[in-house]
Amino acid sequence: MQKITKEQLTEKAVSLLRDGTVTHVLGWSAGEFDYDITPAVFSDEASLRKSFVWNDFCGANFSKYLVSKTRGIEGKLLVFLKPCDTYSFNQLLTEHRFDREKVYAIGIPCEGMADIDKVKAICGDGISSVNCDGEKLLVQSIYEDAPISVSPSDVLAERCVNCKSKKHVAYDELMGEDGDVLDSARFDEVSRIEAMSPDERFLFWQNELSRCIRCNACRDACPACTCEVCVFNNPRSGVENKSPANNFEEQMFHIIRAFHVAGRCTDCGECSRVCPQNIPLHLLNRKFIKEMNECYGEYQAGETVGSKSPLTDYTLEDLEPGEVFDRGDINA
Amino acid sequence: MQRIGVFVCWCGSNIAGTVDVAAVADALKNEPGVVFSTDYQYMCSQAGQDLIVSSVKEYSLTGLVICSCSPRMHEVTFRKTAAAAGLNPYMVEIANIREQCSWVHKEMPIGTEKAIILGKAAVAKVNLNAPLTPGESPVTKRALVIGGGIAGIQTALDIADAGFPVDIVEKKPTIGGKMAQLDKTFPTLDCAACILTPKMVDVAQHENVRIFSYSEVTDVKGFIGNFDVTIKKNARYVNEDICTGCGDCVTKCPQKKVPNEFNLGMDNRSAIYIPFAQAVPKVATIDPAHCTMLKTGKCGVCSKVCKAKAIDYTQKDEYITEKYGAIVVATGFDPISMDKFDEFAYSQSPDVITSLEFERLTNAAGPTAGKLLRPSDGEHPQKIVFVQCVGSRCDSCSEKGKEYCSKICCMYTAKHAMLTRDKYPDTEVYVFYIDVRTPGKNFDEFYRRAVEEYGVHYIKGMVGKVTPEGKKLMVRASDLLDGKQLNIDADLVVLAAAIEPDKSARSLATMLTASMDTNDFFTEAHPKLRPVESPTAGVFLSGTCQGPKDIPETVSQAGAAAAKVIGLLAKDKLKGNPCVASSDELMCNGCSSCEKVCPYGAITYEDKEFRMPDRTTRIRRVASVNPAVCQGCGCCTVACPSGAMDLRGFMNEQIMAEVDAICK
Amino acid sequence: MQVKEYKPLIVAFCCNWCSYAGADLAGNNRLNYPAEVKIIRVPCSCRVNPMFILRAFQRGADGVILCGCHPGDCHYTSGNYFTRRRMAMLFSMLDFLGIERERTRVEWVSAAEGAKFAATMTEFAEQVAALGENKRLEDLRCKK
Amino acid sequence: MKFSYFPGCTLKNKAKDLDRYALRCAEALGVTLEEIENWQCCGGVFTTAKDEIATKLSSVRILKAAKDKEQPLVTVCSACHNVVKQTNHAILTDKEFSDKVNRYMADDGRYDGSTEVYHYLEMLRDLVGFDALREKVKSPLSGKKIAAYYGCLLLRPGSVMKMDDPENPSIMEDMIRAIGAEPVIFANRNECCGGYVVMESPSLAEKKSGDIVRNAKVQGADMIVTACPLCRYNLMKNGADIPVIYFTELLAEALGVKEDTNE
Amino acid sequence: MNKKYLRDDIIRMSGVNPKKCMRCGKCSGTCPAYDEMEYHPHQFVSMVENGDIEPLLSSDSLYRCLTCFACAERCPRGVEPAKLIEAVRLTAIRRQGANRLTPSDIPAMLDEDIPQQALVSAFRKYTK
Repeated sequence: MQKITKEQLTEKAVSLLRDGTVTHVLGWSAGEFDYDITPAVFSDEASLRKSFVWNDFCGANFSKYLVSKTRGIEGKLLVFLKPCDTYSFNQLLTEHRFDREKVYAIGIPCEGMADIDKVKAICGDGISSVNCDGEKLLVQSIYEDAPISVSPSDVLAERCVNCKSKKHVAYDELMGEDGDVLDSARFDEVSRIEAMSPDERFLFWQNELSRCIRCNACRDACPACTCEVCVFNNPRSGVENKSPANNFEEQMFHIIRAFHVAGRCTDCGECSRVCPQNIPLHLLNRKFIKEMNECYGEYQAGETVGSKSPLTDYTLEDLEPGEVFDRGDINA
Repeated sequence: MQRIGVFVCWCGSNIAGTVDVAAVADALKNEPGVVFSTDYQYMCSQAGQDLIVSSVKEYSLTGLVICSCSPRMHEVTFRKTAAAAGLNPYMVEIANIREQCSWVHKEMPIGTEKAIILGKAAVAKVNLNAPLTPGESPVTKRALVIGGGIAGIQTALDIADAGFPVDIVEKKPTIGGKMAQLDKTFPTLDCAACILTPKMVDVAQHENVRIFSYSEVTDVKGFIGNFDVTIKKNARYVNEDICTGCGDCVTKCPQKKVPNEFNLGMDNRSAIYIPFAQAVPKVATIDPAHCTMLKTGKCGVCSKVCKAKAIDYTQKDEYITEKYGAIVVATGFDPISMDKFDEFAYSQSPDVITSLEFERLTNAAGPTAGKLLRPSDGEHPQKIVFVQCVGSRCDSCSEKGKEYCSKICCMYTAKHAMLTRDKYPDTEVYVFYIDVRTPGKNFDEFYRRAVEEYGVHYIKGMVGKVTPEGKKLMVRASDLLDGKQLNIDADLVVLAAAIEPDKSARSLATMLTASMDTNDFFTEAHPKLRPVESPTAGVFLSGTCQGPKDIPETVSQAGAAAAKVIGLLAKDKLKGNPCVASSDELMCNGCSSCEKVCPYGAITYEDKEFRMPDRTTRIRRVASVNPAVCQGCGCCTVACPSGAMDLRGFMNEQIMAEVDAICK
Repeated sequence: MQVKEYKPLIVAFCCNWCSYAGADLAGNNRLNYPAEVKIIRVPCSCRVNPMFILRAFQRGADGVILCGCHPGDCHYTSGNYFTRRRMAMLFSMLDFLGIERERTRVEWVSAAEGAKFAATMTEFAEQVAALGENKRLEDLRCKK
Repeated sequence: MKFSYFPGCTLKNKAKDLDRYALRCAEALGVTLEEIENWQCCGGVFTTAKDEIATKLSSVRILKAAKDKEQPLVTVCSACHNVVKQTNHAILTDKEFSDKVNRYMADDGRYDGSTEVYHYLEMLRDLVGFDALREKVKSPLSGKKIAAYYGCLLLRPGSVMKMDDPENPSIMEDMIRAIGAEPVIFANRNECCGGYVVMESPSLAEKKSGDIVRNAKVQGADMIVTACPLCRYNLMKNGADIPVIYFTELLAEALGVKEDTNE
Repeated sequence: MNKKYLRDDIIRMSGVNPKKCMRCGKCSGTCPAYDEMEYHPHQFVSMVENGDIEPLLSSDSLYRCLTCFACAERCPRGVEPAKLIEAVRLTAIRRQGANRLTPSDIPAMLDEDIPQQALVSAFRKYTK
């Protein structure tokens, strides 16, 4: 269902490697399964042609990789950025986290990525391969003879259903067409929870957060979490917590993490994508984004380089902390 | 591990009345790190301090916890005690068991329990205290005064008299400011020029003072004691050093139709000009907007007549950088524009003027040589209406005026009215007022004299409309006390326009990182107790840049600012507050979050080389805090996502240890 | 030992320049407020990291109140404006998670407002006491 | 350029000149004014009381009619313009008012305040442009000294009308300059003529209008232009011995469309 | 109706806050109808503020205000006396049988040139 093809991307990467524009290519390579895609750095044509992959499971946000992968290389690194990735790209530039000169960024269109759990819900377990015939996904299971045909829209990942933008906000070169910022319904779920009673909200989050196994996947995938030393790994931070010491620690973890990325989170949705327990962690971040939009004016992290996040800014007339609860008509 | 001594003070019965001090000392004995704990009647007394000093020696203490009154009371005392005992002064923490315990609780068990907890928190903190040494920075013994009005002149003179070099930067071609434009001064009616011009000469001739006229500050870097300032000297196309101020060029200049800003456009000057006879420096300046030579290359009269050969059409703006230890802002005020108040017909009739214009009309050096004549026809006005509070005391939502009282208008209007009646007893003078505000020495007496001796008609009410009709100005106004609407056929209407800070102040404040209020007045470090200091260390305030003021107030504030500057420059080195932020380079991401929230601009970034575990090196952008600029608020520590930024004396670990101790 | 009546534990962060001085003034004027309130001095309200507040809750505090200079009066010119935004966001998040919003508060107390300090603390302590022990944050992970 | 046009009662009756010349000039300037169908009264005056709803509905209907055609709305009569603009402002800024109004509007459909309201003069200045007007002038009125009389309704309340500086307006003077004449600025140009109080107290209107005419004359005017039928009536009735005409008539003269042309 | 209720109602209707008035008198200094009025704009502000409303309700001053908004435009404090006067006038004419102008009054007032606008406005101002 992606409009741009793997072949187009491979040829592009090969030509840039050949003419010396870049020396390395950050791309996707197949994992154990078709839906289990791994980011990889390629530095020669042969390996690119052999392992480079592009399909409906290439959801990983590459921006974060630029922080580590641009270090210690001579020459430039080619990176393919989906529209949502470009926001993280800008945000990381705002925070001076990588050297822009070392990157050659190509914006590529994205039609939305598939969620393997949704595929499994339709096709069952034991999936051996997933292919695309241009329209439908063809899912082959070890239990069936013929592949099951699935409509991509039925298995679209949550973050892609609520895609906020098909527009690239940063690139050196654009392949395919640029889209627009979309009028998404991404805050609807946050509003739904806000409308609950405090008890219902508590039960909702108790149910979700109780499943956390504190694997750190959310943090490790998050493009806003690029700290040299994470506070949770730092014995002097007072919240060091590498393994679950008691039940309580993990829940602090998610609040603190959400606060740390507040104003910097681009709402890329990686945290929820990678959560093995399917905790909707993005809702915590979206709550902050929604709240800041409503209280301090619309702000989209990463829309431009160098912007000031609402939490590093203020006006003399800001709402008092007590008043955020009473602004009924803002919510209306 | 620390060796902590705990000292519980009775404060007579102030603490011991509600807190079982012995029990507190006893309970704290068992806290980690505590090796000695005792109580005493008055810990702050000499005997109490001796007890502390001897205990430090006896038990080899490394940290002290004093359970006593508020640290706002005696923290400094006990830090000195610690220093006397050979400890670092910052190894002391105070548990406030008086103001925040014994004085607010009544029952002994409750007070005792809370005192123990507060003591535990202090012990927990001291366990993590580290010796702190205030940073030292040298002081450049030179001051910069921005603005050459009476405020700037007085400040500069006072500093210079104390023996320190001072530079004055004035954007106009001459110093003197607004006071140079005034005629007489209230309430003594001495002539402004007679008291100001000698000071202008003094400052110009002072060996410690340099004047950069026709110049502006374009960049400020650095911090208290160590400012680097860039000053732009605008090209005046006249060599200041050789111009004798003879004025031949001014008389011969063929372009004579330039509105004269010194007389507020009520007469004209030539394109090359000396603002007024007593100007300092008394040198000519060419106005490039009107000079035919500079515009078309054809003229050169001034160059031909100048015997000193001072004219230089090729002169360029010049940039000077200089180091200063202190900066005084004395940028002054301007009357607001009357554009939005055309119900008074300011734009419609030349006979509607502002009070500053009135000063020029009555000044012997003004456009009418001091005769009060109508600008429209040069006739003597028979009936004058003064309108007070034009643009002052407006609603906060007003787009036209200012919310504040401009403070000086009541008095100068009384002065104008009185002087008019004195010189021209046949003139009828009306003053429309909302309130007459005269708090000041001999002020109300002055106003009463205007009414009682000089027969000025003071009318409580406001003018609502001025209608120019032929030669007259029809003034419609209310007389609230008589319950009448008055219609006066005036010859001259004088508007007491509100004053506002000079427009250049806003950009200057940004350069200085000095804060301003919503009206663009500079804010003081404390409205009562530190009125001449800005919250930014090393930046001082003089005159109306801080708020509306009359001349006596301005001069006294100028002297106060000078005293503060002298106090600063007298020091060879500055000791900073050691409780400042510092960033752990190994953890810093270089993300700039801290810089964005720092109110002092204390944080900069540098690219640093780091050795990696694999023996490679990596260059990373990291934050670095200038301890001389940082004031220690700690805002950056919360903005920092990685926790690299921490605040000495109030470290994350320390505060969390206090939290833990309280919540245990 | 007799059974103690439930007393909430309240941590109050006070900025050194206004609120801590306000608390001292309450003491000078002998204005009573509950002993459950324990004050921690910070240079400015903007020094208070949300982590401190969560830590207090984690270690058993039932309520946390943060006091600073009134907006516009910050000793450091702008610290409390940042505090206002940070705490608005933090409290709103706690509320979103179903934690009682009455357990947290920001109050601006000047150095002259000793009476306000005492009244605020009394009222806040009553409010927190009415909620009972702070269980929810801890229970958030314990699905029944 | 195409606009919805609301003439109002007086323009179809006692002030036909204001209407007729407005339309002709618009045509000459390449502007199409589409008269709103089945229009009702503007409401006469905008009652400032917040609890007055029904009397403002007719204005809302005018605004809604323009909105349905997705056209900006142009009015000429000062009074109509004042009422319509103030009503629109109230819809935009007073939620309670807007909610109440829209309860009445159930049959016609909700109105949200999004119609742009222009006075004819604003249209000339902001949309046509005085420079463009100057080019279209056929017979410049040079030598004429004309006083522009604004009255109160065009300019006030300034924060709502946002037409010009309420104390120092220039829109009509600029128009007068554009058509080649010389504007006469007089302070009473934004004072009240006596308005509807002429019904209650003719002597007040006589005094106020008299003051205005006198002031204009003293300042050298040989003609007064206005946008308001009631102003014109009051000035004419109270001793104006110089012509008082609608600005549209003056405009028509300059544009050469004053005399009836054969269709 | 009691005094307090009347006062609050007028303040609510007008949306004016009379407390913002600083008693400068500019409204009355600019009012074109001043001489025709028994109570003047600044008095409306202070009398409403003091709850002294009955005298205003029975005064002809209500019908002399031109609603020209000069007072509102020029008030340095943003008080808008014109709105207050309008609220008092509405309070008066909304009372039963208190219409100031009736259709039968009109013919006597008419002259040939009077614009419709004047009649409509006067009716709005003087009649419930």
